[in-house]
Amino acid sequence: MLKLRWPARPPSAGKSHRGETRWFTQRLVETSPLRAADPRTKLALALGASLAVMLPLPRLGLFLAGYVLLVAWARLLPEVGRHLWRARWVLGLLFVVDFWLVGPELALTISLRVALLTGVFALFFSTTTPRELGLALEALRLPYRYAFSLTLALASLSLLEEEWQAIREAQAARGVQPGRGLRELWRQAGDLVAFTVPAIVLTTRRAWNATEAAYARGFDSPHRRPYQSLRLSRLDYALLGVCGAGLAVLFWGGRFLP
Amino acid sequence: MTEALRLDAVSFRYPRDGLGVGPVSLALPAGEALLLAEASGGGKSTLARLACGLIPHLYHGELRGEALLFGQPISRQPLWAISERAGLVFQNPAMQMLTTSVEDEIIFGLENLGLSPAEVRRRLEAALQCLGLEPLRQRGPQTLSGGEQQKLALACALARRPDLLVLDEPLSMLDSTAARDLVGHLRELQAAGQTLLICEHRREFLADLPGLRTARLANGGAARPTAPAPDPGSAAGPLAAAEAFSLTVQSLTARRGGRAILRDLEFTLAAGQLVAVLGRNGTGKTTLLRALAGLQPAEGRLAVQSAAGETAPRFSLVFQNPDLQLFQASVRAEILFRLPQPDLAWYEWLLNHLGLKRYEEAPPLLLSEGEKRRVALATALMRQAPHGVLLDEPSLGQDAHHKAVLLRTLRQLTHAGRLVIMATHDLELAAQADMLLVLGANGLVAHGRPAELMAEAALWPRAGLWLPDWAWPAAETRPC
Amino acid sequence: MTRPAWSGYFSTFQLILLALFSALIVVAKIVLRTPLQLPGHTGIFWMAIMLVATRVVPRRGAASVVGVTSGIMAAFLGAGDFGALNTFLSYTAVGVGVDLAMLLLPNMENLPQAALVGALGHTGKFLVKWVIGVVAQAPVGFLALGLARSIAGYIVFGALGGVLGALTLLALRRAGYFAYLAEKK
Amino acid sequence: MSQTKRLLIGIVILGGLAGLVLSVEMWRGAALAQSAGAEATLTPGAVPIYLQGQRVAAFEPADLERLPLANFVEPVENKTQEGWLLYDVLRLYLPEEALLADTQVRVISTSRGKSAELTWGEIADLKNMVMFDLSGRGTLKLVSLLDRLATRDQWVQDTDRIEVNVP
Repeated sequence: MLKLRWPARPPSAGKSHRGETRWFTQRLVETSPLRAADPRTKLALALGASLAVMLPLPRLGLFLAGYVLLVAWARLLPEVGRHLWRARWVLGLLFVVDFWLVGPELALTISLRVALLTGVFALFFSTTTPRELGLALEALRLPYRYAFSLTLALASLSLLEEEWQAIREAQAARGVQPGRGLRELWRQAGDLVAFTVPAIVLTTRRAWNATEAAYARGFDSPHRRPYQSLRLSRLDYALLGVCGAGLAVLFWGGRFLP
Repeated sequence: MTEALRLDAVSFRYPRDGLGVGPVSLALPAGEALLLAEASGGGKSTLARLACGLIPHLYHGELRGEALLFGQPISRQPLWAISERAGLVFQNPAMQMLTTSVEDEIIFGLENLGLSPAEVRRRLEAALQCLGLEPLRQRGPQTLSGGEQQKLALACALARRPDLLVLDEPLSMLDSTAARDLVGHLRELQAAGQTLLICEHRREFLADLPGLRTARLANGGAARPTAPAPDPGSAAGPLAAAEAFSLTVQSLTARRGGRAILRDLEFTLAAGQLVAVLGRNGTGKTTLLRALAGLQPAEGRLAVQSAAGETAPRFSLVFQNPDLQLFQASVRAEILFRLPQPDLAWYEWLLNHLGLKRYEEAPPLLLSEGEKRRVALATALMRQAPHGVLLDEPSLGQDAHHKAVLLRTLRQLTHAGRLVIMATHDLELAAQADMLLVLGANGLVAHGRPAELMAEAALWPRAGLWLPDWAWPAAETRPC
Repeated sequence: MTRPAWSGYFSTFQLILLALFSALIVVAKIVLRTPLQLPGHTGIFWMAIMLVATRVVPRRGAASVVGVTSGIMAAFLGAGDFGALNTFLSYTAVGVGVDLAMLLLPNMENLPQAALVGALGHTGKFLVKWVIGVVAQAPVGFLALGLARSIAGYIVFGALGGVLGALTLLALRRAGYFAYLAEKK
Repeated sequence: MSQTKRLLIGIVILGGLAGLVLSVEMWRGAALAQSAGAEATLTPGAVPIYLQGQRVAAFEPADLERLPLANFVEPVENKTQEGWLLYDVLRLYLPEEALLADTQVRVISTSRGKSAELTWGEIADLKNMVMFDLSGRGTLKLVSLLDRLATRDQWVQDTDRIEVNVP
């Protein structure tokens, strides 16, 4: 059961140049007009959109039509499409099971709801940089030290990934090869420890080096003044207004809607 | 004259093992440059941290004596206030990066000074221009080369305009060209009156910093004893001689992420040789070692020929970072890990020869960087791979004494008929090899004996490597 | 600028450490894809790292910080097959679950306790996935392998992760890691 | 607390959580299967009638032919509404003992999110003219002369469910 295989690299892995990790599916879409929007606005849009799962089918359909228009305007159709593509088997299975057990209406409703939940945050994450995420968290009253540690962790991902791979190779060079089946369970546990211990040690070292480097550059100074601060623009107000009004009409529009 | 830094009988002891630095007394007048030099595992890094207030503000331990930064006691000022007067550049450039772009990296330190956005912008542009980082401003720091990262670290410190700039082994991970480049910037700073405190093993590179004073910490500085000189009687170790063989590499091409790192490499090496692989950062030195160790998928032919026929090469690989491997409770357990029938005579020889005997029962994680490197070397050598050993930057952070120990250990292997291949940017170490492989951006630039390759003056610019005079002990063979 | 009183609950080093442990969880989750497609199999490393984090930063709430941080990061990077909200909530649930379980079972270097905390924390993740399914009216029970087997998978792999976490902590203690940590403020 | 006790409590909590999920899911599965089975027997356009939460019958369009027609002129737009009295419909399917004066009858349109609450007393009072009108689309709409159902807005178009609760 505990049979692990250690691929040299995950299937979709690749490096454009040294250290830049691309094995995550999320990409920054620089051409999107949403890049200019405040991250808080985008977060609100995504959260609002995920509330729409509660709408009955005809209204959900209307909402999705509006949502697709927004995504198309934001030039994010390929991004959202990629997320849906990854969930295609589950969506398909849900549809078939619901269709078979209940009927087409429920099958369609459920599939649309899950599809919406799957794709909705791509709006935010594919148009926001880690620094902007940090600024948004700060603007949402998260203390700077927390926001900083989060952006630092995002900046460290490629380094940690390289270290994982290197630990795998370094331990394999000493004969540590998990995956021999159940017979040597205890030895396998030891093998796994040979991965986790260096990973913890290296991560701790990285954390300490970063702490030192941050303090050496004046971290925790009471005089800190952010270089950039977030401010809502006309685009943000327009987006919030249009999307808020749309959702309000869909939820409380009563008899004027199907 | 104002004193930037004054230490009066200062000592610091870490709580863990009572090791640390001092007592040390020194005075660094403002506008001067001082080089701190002593054995590895001593107290250079501790002193660098002390000068910038990281000790005692971030470390537990016992501080004695008086340390003054521009006349103010370091222990009584808040750390952020100290950091406004003293900037620090660390040894490992990748580990001091905190953000996701070059610009953000510099801006981070400027924000903490409470400057207006306009002033931040001004200083950012000045720092980028001063260190030639403008074309890289949007790049992720982790995607830069080691030399570029270290320049960025220097830019981050300089943009804050500290009165004292402390550099903790800034050159140790750089190739010779990048190191010379960085020293060029230091020379400009020095000429502009910047006070510098530099801790560095590779003092050769700093030779052309005019007016650089050197302070040695040898007496009382290094609290950790260095490894004893190996017993000459044991120099002929117990390793049995191997059968003669040769390693043939033909059309070797290795890719990472679709990009060819190594291209059409062709060379032949013989058993009993000590081989150094040279090249700038990013030319594929480590990739070549990984390919030889069977860890890197590669096209082409890799074969070992001996009287018994042709086989695939079987080498042990010593990784650059020892922390990747060490996880046992003692040095002994670490070295003997999963060896069903260890050669205990060889084990004892290694332990004595590498100066690890006194740490046999100590946890490897608690050793100094240099000692951990030697433990990692011992774990690889204990496996006695039939064809020899591959080493990635074995001299990193090692002083002259430990480099000599390392060389003698490697010679023991070559005498026993093994092949030893090391990737390094340490030209002094490379000069002692039997054979050099010089890698450039487009593959193998040259291979041959060090003395022969030195004679080819046009070769080194092609490899992008700067070759200083001092790198070659056999200076009489140099054509000039 | 005033700071909320709770912002000093963790030291900067502890916060950075927790954030990097979170990054390690995300990396482990993505790099160490095993061919086993059993539900919850990635929980082995996930729970191990989470449990180590609670001992390395011995303050209540450490696991929740790791959960929330890794949730934000995983969502940010597009990990998980059901979108960011699901990813964020399920990562967070693991952290909160571990913190709650540790109120009852505080000793993470004790194998049975760690196994149970791992199982409980990982079940928290399952519960979130299940609740989201119920809210969206998706018939979760019909998916893939059946509900009972899914729960069993989460519990078993969570417990294995807990055991690995405890073994890692014991190895770290023997290797002098906590002495190394103790000299840092 | 001893370690054994802590472990036991932990195991009980874990088992409880798993049990909770499994039983809720079993209940959901059963409800889904029941409704799926029930809905499956309905012919298109039929309106299910629930008595005390249980589906007891379905009002088939073909049954309308067995009922007498009724009509009235609604006062607002002065149009004639023609159809079948709810009184007749319910008497066709429900036993006498369920039809008491204060029995609550709820006529629902799930697709429009509308419903109307009536008592059997109101329905049985034939001058209230509580009746179904067959719309042009072939669905039923509830109309009446009762004050709270007097205007078009208050009618229940596209009726697809009738719930009856005896107090």
